[in-house]
Amino acid sequence: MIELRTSPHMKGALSLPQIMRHVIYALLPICVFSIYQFGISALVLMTVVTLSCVLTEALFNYLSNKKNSLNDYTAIITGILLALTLPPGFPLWMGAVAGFVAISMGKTLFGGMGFNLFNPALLGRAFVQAAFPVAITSWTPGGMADRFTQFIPSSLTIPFTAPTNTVDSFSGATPLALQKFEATTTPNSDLILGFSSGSLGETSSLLILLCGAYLIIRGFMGWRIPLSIIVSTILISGIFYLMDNTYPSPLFMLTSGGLMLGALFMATDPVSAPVTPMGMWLFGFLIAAMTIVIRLFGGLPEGIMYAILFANASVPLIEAIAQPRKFGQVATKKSGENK
Amino acid sequence: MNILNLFKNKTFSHGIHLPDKKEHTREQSIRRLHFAPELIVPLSQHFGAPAKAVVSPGQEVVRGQVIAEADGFMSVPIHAPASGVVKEIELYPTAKGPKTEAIIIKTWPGASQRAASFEPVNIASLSHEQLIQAVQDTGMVGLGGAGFPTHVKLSVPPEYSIDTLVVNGCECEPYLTTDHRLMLEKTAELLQGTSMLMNALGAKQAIIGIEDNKMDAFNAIKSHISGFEHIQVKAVQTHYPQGSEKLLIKVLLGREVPSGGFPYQVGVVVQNIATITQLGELLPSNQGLIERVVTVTGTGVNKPGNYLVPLGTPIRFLLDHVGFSGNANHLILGGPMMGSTVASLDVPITKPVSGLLVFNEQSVEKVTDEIYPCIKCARCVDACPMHLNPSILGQLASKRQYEPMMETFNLMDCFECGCCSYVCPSNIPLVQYFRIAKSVLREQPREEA
Amino acid sequence: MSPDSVSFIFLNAFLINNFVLAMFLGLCPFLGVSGKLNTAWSMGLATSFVMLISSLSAFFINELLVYFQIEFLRLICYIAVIASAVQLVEMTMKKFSPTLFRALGIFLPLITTNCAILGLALFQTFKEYDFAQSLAYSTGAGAGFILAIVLMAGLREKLELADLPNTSKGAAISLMLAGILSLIFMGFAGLGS
Amino acid sequence: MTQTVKTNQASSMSMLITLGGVAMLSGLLVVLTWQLTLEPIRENQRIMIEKAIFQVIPGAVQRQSYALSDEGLELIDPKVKKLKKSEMKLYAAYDKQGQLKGIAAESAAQGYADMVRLLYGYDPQCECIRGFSIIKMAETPGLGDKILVDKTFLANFDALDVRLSADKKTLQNPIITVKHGDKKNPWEIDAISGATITSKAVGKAINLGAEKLLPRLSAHLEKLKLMQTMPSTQVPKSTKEKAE
Amino acid sequence: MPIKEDHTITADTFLAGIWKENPVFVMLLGMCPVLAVTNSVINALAMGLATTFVLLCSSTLVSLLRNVIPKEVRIATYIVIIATFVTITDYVIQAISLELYNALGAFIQLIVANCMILGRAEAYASKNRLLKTLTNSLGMGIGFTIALLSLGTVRELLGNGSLLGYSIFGEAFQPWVVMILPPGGFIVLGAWLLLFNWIKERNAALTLANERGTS
Amino acid sequence: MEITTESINQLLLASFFMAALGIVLAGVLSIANRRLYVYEDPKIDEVEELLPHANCGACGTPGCRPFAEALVAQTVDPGLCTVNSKDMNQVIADFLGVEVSQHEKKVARLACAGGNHVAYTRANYQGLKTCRAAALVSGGGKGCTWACLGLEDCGTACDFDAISFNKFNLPVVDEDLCTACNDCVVECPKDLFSLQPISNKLWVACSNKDNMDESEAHCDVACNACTRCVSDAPEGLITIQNDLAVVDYSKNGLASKVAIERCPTGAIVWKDYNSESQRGVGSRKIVRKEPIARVEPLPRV
Ligand SMILES: Cc1cc2nc3c(=O)[nH]c(=O)nc-3n(C[C@H](O)[C@H](O)[C@H](O)COP(=O)(O)O)c2cc1C
Ligand SMILES: Cc1cc2nc3c(=O)[nH]c(=O)nc-3n(C[C@H](O)[C@H](O)[C@H](O)COP(=O)(O)O)c2cc1C
Ligand SMILES: Cc1cc2nc3c(=O)[nH]c(=O)nc-3n(C[C@H](O)[C@H](O)[C@H](O)COP(=O)(O)O)c2cc1C
Ligand SMILES: Cc1cc2nc3c(=O)[nH]c(=O)nc-3n(C[C@H](O)[C@H](O)[C@H](O)CO)c2cc1C
Ligand code: SF4
Ligand code: SF4
Ligand code: SF4
Ligand code: SF4
Ligand code: FES
Repeated sequence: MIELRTSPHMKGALSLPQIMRHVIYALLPICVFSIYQFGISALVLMTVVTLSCVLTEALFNYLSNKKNSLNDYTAIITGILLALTLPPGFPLWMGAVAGFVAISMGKTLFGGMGFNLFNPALLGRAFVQAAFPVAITSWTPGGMADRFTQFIPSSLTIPFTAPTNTVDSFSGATPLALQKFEATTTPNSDLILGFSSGSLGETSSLLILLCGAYLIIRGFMGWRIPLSIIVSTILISGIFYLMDNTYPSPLFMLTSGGLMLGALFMATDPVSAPVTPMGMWLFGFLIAAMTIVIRLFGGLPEGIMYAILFANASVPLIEAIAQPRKFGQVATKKSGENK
Repeated sequence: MNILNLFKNKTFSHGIHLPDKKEHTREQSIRRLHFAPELIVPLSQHFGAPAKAVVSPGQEVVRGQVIAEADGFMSVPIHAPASGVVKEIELYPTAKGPKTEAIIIKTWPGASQRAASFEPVNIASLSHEQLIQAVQDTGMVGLGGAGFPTHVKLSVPPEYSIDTLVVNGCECEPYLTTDHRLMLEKTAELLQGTSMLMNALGAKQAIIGIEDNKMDAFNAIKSHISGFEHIQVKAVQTHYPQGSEKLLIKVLLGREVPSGGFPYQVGVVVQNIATITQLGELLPSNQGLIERVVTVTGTGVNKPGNYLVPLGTPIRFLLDHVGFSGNANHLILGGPMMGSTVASLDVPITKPVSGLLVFNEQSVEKVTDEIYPCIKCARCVDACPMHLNPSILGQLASKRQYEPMMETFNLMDCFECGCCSYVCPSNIPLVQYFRIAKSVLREQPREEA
Repeated sequence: MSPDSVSFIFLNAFLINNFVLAMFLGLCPFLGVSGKLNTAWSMGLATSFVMLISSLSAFFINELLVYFQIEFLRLICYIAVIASAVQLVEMTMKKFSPTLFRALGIFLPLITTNCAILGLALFQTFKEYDFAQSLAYSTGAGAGFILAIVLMAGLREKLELADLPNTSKGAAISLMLAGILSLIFMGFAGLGS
Repeated sequence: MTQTVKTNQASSMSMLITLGGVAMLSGLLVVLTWQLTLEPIRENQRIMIEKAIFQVIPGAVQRQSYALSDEGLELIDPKVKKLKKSEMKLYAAYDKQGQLKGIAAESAAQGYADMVRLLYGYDPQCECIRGFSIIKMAETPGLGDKILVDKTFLANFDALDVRLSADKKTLQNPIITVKHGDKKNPWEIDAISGATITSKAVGKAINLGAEKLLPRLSAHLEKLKLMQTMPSTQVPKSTKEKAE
Repeated sequence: MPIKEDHTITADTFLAGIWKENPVFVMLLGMCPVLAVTNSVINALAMGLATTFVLLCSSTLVSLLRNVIPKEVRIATYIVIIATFVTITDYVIQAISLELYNALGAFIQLIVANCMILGRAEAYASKNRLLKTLTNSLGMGIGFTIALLSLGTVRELLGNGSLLGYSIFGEAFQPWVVMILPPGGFIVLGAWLLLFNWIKERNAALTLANERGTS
Repeated sequence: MEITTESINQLLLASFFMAALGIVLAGVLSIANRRLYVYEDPKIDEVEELLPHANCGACGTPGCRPFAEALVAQTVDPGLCTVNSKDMNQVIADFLGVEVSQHEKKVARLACAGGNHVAYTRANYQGLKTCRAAALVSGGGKGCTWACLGLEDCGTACDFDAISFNKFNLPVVDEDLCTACNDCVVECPKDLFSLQPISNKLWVACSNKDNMDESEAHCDVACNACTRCVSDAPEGLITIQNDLAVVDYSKNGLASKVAIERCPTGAIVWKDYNSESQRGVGSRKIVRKEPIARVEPLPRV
């Protein structure tokens, strides 16, 4: 029988699962580097968090009789990205809690994929950061000799108990904490290549940049938000640096902490970002500005997570003022002249 | 957005790049299709009031004879596409859906087709009003797709003056090659029609805009153009929907037609290649529009090509002629981006139809893929040539919040080009949503009144 | 930044210890009137205006009470005076600026019984703020209220386009949203220390 | 509140009477309650303050309140007297024999979440801080509130050096908080790792208080050596004070 | 109302406040104290009792005076009455325990602005006889207290590992600090509401299925 | 506690202060009251309380509040509210001291019987599952261009759950629940619904304007304009317009079942309130009991 369809009768090649699949591909090198640096603890933490996300998604699908939504791969992305923002020795059970919260409170609550107002991975992290502030600020240095044979002790903490024998967290202080609390600067080369301590996936800015560039070039991800964040960061921290060079340099700002990971993989989560070009520029600027304010004047060494979440919350307001200028909007004057 | 665009021909911002798929018919010169045993001539083939039939069942008609006359200014007459006898005037299905009145003509066998004789007119001697009347008498409507009566377009409100006639040779939709062939084969008529219309409009110049995937047509016109001082051809980048008049004007002249307004407001009239070529042929000889070139292509036909089809030919006949492979089940009148599917093979070819695409099972792209929620990826926002926000429009439409769509998000500026649906990775049928919304919104004032 | 400085007091009430999201004040209007961005904005404006008024009246009433050494009547006097002050404002507004009244006036009676207003007055007294500090405190609190309610309203408006599961419809989602916002505002902690 | 009213509006008089009457009634009730609860509340407050004072000054069992101002040191009854802006309140604490054991005063600094308000105990003998107790704070439980329980952190206050400089105008070494494990000098506070900010707030508060208090106090120390008593009755009636 | 006043007291008069019209879970009134002081069970209990006390006293007075108070000064009078009892409560709590008083902070005084109490005064006490008002207010107060407790229990248990100050999970338990922080308040209440919604949904689905099954 | 002059003084001071405050505030309020005096009939609130708050507009006013105002002004009568129960309307009438007039109940009725067991589909519509969308795509695929598409727009529009769909995808109106709010009439893109007084029992359940063969080619129950009903019914009650039988309800009194008996397709029916419509004995039997298979459109998103 003849089929009746509505135009257009052609379809672009990109599909949602395909985009998501490629995001996972782009994350893999970062995961591999992280495992290289932090050893089996990293591998197991990533597995546990991702599994927790996927199982939570499946559980809620089951509870609400929804059709299977695992095949869009977003739960896996959430899991991987969430894991990449956690410190290497983070107790596994807390990782599982983070995954559960990310999917349940960050996603299912709002109706699932596409409707979440906040970046689920970051919401999961924000929750565990508030719930277990000590564990999430205990950093383990990378490159330890026995990392492939032994777990970081705190990883294996028994569920619902506190990690007991934390490694002296000082040896693993992040570049940002060192900068903020000790006024010690980490060499730029370490920051760029990733030989510093920090969350699983945030250490190597260069690698993150390359993986993000792959997504942008293949058209799986927009370029405005990352660019806006990077440019705004350079500008704002540049101004501070020029005023008083005890403030960290723009390069340090850019390459330390989670800024790169946030700019390329988390602020770009399409669902929780604005859709309009102008909105994206504002969004990026807001993230950069808030990150720098928290880093320089706040109580915490790092601010990118809160900055992105705050920007997520502001998206409706941003979009209210940043709708695109429709075609033919100003031309009315011209026609007047023509009369 | 692409940096490479800097080195290419000019284009507008946003829009999309489509595979052009024109290779099957590009090289096929126009062939004449013979007459179907029965022609179905709907009285409404154009934008505006339907024509009024002036023949009655049983009456014999001669090819080219007026069989329905214009019902007011916003209407055009209809001419008999073939000699024969009027069988009936009854409701008949059309591509749009609702049945409309159509004159059914039983044609005489091909050999005895005889044309009504016409006296040539001297265009130059006509006054402006007479010229408009003459254009209306040809029954000419926009052949580019909208079917807007050409003479109405030519009667520009007196407060505006036209300086430029833009000839739309973009043919930006994939698969279609009618305009391309016409430019190659009827270059002289095209240029003649252009200068005629320039005179009619009092335009100082005319620009023929051609997408740069048709450089042979560009060169052909270039080589004929010497006699016509004020006509220029310009190549524009192949970029969908370059052929939309607002965007073409923007690219060629840098003028932006105001939202909700018409090209004449910025001193421009846009006509399609086919319209002008036909007019160039018909007007001097005082004839009516009775046939048009249609691209028939797609995976479902054996002999794709460009056919000169008498208006009113049922699709079934056309398909039989070009040989259509059995399981073709997807027929589109027009291009793949904006054309509409037909529900029945009895639907006739009418004036605005520029193509018939026939596909067999699922060979058209997988449109029925699973629909995901909008992920706000902004691809549609970057694609929309009208700079709307299809993402939010789509979300509002899915919640049936039509008023804000119109009031806050300019729904009415959407010309349904389909770019947004094309790029949406979530497969959201955005354009369909917008059509529903527009149809609801259009009904509303009527209800309140 | 000195904790007593006017700018820190403002920042503190605005972000760090946001009245709604960290101090739990004014939740009823925050949850009740945050359905639409436009109304939320008006409500926010009206509330911060009333905050200013009540902070001022509380400041002077307190001087009076201290003078008579009857501070124990503070609560009663505050609430009664604030309530009437608001009503007076409402009346004046209606008489002299009907447009302003239409935009803000309808919210005024609602705001009287809102604990952010009373809380502001009480806290500024407990903290022994002087006039300038009270002013900074009340504007900061007002700005913080506007920020919170406008963010909330934007999010809730956006949620109207989401396929909310039935379970999370209604007040539950609003509270979770407030929780998330509050979680986010924790990022401001320690600012300026 | 009263947009919709019945046609039969109440007379203004009845409104005045009702509201006035109810208000008067409530004034009466409140004043009675206040008078009835005054004593127990004062007692509660006294117990609380003394608990804090004795905690920060080891060995103390009695105390006396003073107001320190440019005019000098004045014995006060803290329950009655309102301090002026220029006056600082301090508590002198004594052992059973009435020998001065130390001096306690309040101070505050911005912590992680909000102000950290604390009472610190100064020992004039060793010119050092002997301890502190928190009056009010909102630091993160489990993190910021480690300052109350962390043994190494509390060890900082066994004898935190607040020696005055030669000219008795400032501290010789301002108290600073250093990162965990870096303490080298007796005037440094070894921070709790993970709660550096709160630790710093404690240091800042003590430094702030000591800087303000000690230089002014040094002239009057002698006066405090022995416990004094109020010239009037131990616990004067508030109303009497007011009559002055 | 054209419909006659109804003076009969039914079980529902009392029970309404506890479940069907629970001020917190259903009517979302007086949210500020609910969230602010429920970081421990004892605070929650104290707040619940204090609010109930104020509610009872003020409803009594309002109900008694209901025919005397002119409509125009109604709200002002109610506020003054409520504020009186709140002040009294405030001082009594100070006299009982300063620690408790400090923990509850200004929220005792903010009971004045608790919309629930004014709402009850306006909607119920001013229209009904004393006994009925008292019954209803008691129900409301208990409902309010139950809600506070249900929040306080979860928050203290998870956030501190204890109940009423007694350690439940033992030393090694890792407290979920967020629960006693502001976000925890919102989230726990939200979670309770989600749970109730879910149960309601499921019951509705079950009854529907049953009806389908039988018919 | 001892009673001293101080405590008495304090007592007096506090009481007077409060009394003064109370009086000042009451004064302010009473002035405010004078200024803000706006008369609004309290009856309006009370009547509104008694209305169902459906704001459906079936009564002809924009919503329940305006209706209440109109009721109090006695410009309309309570019976116009079709959502409220009769008893409740009586309560309102008693309260206002007026009579409830008897308005004849109207219900929505569908001028189509072409379920997908009798009406043929010539093309598969694949797109959003809404009638309006389908109607925009070449009319939606049913052979008869006037036919009900069965994609449930009317059911979604009805706020009262009065419309359900039978297994042949045809809307069925529960006439008890229908309040004649007009929503479905407005919603249907094929304009198949209209509001009919329940005394209009003779009903043409077809909208096909094709002539004889053409109409029967697409639907087994189409009106094929055979004119039998016209001749069987009293003069002028039924006419054929555009190849479709039309009942002139101004002559409704003449209607009887006779008109339907010889209808060959059963397009004209007899519809009693709350019961299935009856087809004439002469109409052809509908043999098919299962819907003709069709491809499901996309889900209604
Ligand atoms: C309601 C309406 C009125 C129009 N009026 C004019 C007109 O007065 N002058 C004119 O040049 N074109 C007029 N147009 C034609 C449009 O400008 C345009 O050429 C036509 O709709 C076909 O364009 P399209 O194929 O891009 O849709 C009108 C079109 C519509 C729909
Ligand atoms: C999205 C879109 C694409 C269009 N593409 C073409 C095209 O490729 N070629 C063309 O001649 N007209 C195209 N049109 C129609 C033109 O806008 C315009 O109506 C036409 O050129 C006017 O000429 P006509 O009246 O002679 O048809 C398009 C319209 C739209 C809305
Ligand atoms: C939820 C949360 C609560 C925190 N609470 C405190 C706190 O109460 N006191 C504090 O000093 N830092 C607090 N912090 C700050 C971090 O622990 C900060 O990294 C730390 O104080 C500085 O690191 P360091 O002490 O290891 O150098 C908190 C952080 C988070 C995320
Ligand atoms: C470029 C890109 C970035 C993404 N970043 C995130 C992320 O930071 N966190 C996350 O949970 N999901 C991320 N996703 C996956 C997906 O968008 C996300 O799970 C949705 O928010 C779920 O509705 C990303 C997807 C893409 C395409
Ligand atoms: S169909 Fe409309 S909204 Fe979509 S891209 Fe085209 S103009 Fe924009
Ligand atoms: S392209 Fe589709 S998924 Fe992306 S924003 Fe637009 S509508 Fe949403
Ligand atoms: S009656 Fe109309 S709206 Fe209802 S299902 Fe049929 S076509 Fe759709
Ligand atoms: S929508 Fe139609 S069926 Fe439903 S109540 Fe209104 S008129 Fe009746
Ligand atoms: S209880 Fe705080 S505003 Fe209602």
